[in-house]
Amino acid sequence: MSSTSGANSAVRVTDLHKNFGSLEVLKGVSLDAHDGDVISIIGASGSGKSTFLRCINLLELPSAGNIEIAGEAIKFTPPRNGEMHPADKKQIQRLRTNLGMVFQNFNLWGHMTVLQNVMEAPVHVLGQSKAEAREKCEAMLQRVGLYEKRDQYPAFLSGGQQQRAAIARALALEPQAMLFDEPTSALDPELVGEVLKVIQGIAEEGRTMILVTHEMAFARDVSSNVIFLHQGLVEEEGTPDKVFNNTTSERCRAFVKSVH
Amino acid sequence: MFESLQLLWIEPPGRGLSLLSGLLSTMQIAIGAYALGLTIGLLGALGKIHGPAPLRWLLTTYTTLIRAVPELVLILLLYYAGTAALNNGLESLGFDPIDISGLVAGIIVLGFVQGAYSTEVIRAAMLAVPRGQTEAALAYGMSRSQSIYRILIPAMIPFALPGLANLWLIVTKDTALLAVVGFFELASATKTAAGSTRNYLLFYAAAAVIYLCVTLISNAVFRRVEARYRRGQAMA
Amino acid sequence: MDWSWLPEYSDKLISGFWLTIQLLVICSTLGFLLSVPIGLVQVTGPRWLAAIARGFCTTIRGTPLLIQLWLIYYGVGELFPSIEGIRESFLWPVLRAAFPYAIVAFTLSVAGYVGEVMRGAFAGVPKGELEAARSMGMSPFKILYRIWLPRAVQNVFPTLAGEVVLTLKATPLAATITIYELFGRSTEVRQDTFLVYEPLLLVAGIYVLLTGIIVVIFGWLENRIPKPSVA
Amino acid sequence: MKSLKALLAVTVFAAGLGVSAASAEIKLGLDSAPYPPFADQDANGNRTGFEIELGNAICEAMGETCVWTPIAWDGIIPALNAKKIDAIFASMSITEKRMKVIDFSDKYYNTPAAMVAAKSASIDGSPDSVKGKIVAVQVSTTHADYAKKYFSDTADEVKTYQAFDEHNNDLVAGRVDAVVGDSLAFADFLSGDAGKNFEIKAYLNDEAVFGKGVGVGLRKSDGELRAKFNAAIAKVLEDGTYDEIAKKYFDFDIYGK
Repeated sequence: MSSTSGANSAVRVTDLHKNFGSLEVLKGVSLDAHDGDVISIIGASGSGKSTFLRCINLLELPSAGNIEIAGEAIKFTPPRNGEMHPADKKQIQRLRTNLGMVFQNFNLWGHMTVLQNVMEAPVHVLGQSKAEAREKCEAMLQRVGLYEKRDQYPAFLSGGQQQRAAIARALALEPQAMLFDEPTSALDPELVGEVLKVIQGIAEEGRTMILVTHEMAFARDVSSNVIFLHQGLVEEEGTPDKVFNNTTSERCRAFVKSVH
Repeated sequence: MFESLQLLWIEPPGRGLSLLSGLLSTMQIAIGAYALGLTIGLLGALGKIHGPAPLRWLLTTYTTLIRAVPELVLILLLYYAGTAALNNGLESLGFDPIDISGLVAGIIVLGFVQGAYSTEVIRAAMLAVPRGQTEAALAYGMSRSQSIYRILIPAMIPFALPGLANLWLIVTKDTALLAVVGFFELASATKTAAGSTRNYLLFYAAAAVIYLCVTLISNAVFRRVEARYRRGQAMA
Repeated sequence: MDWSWLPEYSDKLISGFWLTIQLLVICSTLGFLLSVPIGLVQVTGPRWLAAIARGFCTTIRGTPLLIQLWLIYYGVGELFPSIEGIRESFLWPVLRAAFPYAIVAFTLSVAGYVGEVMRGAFAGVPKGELEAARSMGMSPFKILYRIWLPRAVQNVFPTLAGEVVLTLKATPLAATITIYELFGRSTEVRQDTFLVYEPLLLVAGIYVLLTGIIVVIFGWLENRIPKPSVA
Repeated sequence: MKSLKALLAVTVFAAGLGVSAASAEIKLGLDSAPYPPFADQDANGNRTGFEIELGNAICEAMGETCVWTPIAWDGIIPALNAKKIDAIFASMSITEKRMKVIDFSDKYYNTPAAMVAAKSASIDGSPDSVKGKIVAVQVSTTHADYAKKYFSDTADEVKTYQAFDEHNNDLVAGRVDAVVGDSLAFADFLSGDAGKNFEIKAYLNDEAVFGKGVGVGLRKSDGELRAKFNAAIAKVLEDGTYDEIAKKYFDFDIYGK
């Protein structure tokens, strides 16, 4: 996988396989995200793109393959029931703090206010003091435009506001890379824009991002690289220009056309 | 009529004091049994959701059997069997048998029964918490126990509260069954007072009023607690 | 474990078993019949009647059944000697027996709990369905027993099964007012033989079995009625 | 989470509250229902009655501290064998049947059983006189055994009650026609307002059923405690303590033959 910056590798996945029972969802997918890369993963639903993203921080357990986060390989025990289990739970917890995950359904914690949501991991995972965390998290909320809503509970926010809060929550970890799992698919169309604007802002400041998305125009604008997954395999990859305009893959062309 | 009402007064010959100390025992037993039941329920629910198969099987047997047998029968069984088994166990391990006061025996017996119901209430509440809530916690590097402790349990409370409130009302009323075994609490204090003074109607009616007050006060408290825990939820 | 007493006491236990079944069937049935008006008036009745029904449910649900039972049996029993001529009346054989008091106490209890369930059930039937019935010229009573009640029961059927189990589990309390149902008979065995666990374990097993049977019967009935619409 | 910690704390605290290593105290089990004049509770909740005072005196004579522990009557023998109590001090007659499962001290009183019915009733204690009537007894008593032995064929029903005061109440309420119980326990009831229309119809005798008087019920394994009780009973009889207490309650010799 080529890289534009040539910097250190933030996330490197090699030959990842994932089976659900007899169903083979990922048949050997690789990815190498260097610092500053913005990689979009596109593909039809069922192509395995969300599963791939969730395997990176082990929310799904892969069946085979290697994963390196910030240059450190995740240690696995030999596969059991078709799943590789992490050998060292502490390692996983530590490495996960390098990855800021943003979910399709926001997954904000309903029993906490927005600010409490954002402060939760810095205080209770990274062990920062509350005062220190609060200052940073309030700044983070400023940035996504939700400072005024910091003491609200998530249920009283619009979908777009919730997702922006969730992005602030992920950023608060100061992760090496951000993972976005279809961050706008659960939103009403009129709310998509505000969330994409925030994501674009993060991309522009040079943060490494891996993004699973249906927003083709957005992917074309912000990505350094695009991966097109088809039935658990990388069908096409490269610069946005290559994938969207000059692909040699018939399937990729058809997909891009169909969603436009 | 007024003469017999005097029997409810605190000062002798009124039996009010005895009823009040019975109420105190009832509340102690109820609070203890409720707390024990919640503890069992919390662990039981986690065991039922995350535990290994033999544990799940064991817990299912526990909740099914307890909920199918009349409380009165359970109380007798546990009262005789539970404490005897405990002391036999201690003796066989070379420890001295321990004294279990009526209060503690009552708490253990009712708590064990409550635990079965709590397990089901809390389990259902935990299952009602969207998976994404704990997933997000794991994604940010929380340990499994941290995600349970900081996210799952607080998030499940609003779902569990109505059921748990109901269990509290049940346990306060179930303490009355202990009177059949001869425990000292409100119902047996009432029975003694009624028998000694031969004023059954008066004393049982008085006891009913006291229990009703406990229920009404509890309802009011739970409504406030529920409102507090529901502040994170948008009104439908 | 010593089970040698079983043959000697089996007749008594069987008669106790039937008494338990009688208590259960009579009180569940009467209690349910009573719960219908109690639930209904809370939804549609005049305010004062609704208040009475609500007060009744709160009182029943807020006090221990054991206290209700003792209040009704011993408390009311205390009133009788003061009533002139009651012992000569034709009602006396009924009034002096314990069984009717148990029936009254358990029936009121069932009515209180199920009344609350039925209130929710009646309120849960979509207004439109009742309007449709009214638009076809059905009388209020006909609407009640052709549309409203069946729809209400359909929605809370599993809850009703639960209430029957709760009633079964309450029947042992009758033993405290000299009614020798199943549990009372086991108590008798315990006192005669000084055995602690065996008679209790036996009846516990029988109650588990009965609970299972109730669950199966209601499950079967539930499958025979059409599924309630998803709200 | 604070509330979870609080919950655990409450549980641990509650568990710690009453669990302590078994102490040297002797736990005397008595019927949780009142049984005057032998055991009752006044309005202050203090235990009163002949047996309470006698029990305290006997404990003092043994040089032991005793704690009264109320138990439902029908569970009192299992409670003794389950070590919830150490001795039954609750007007329990020494009978062959009970001797199979527990031991007894020497007797500390003996009063005859009696049958009580309405003054107007033609009941005389004979099986024939209760034909078609309902006879009430307290559960697991010698009186219940007597009623079953003599009346179960002729009486309409032999009803068993959990507590002594309950069958008296039902006698007054007219739900039962006659009651078999201890003659002295009846005295209190008959002298009161509720019992004014009732009287003792007959004293009942059958040593095979009633045994040789009332003794302290003890575990079969507790021979040592039994010897201590026997010595203490002998001592209070000898030094006049027994008579002093008995005089407060009775105007005749309750110790009996």
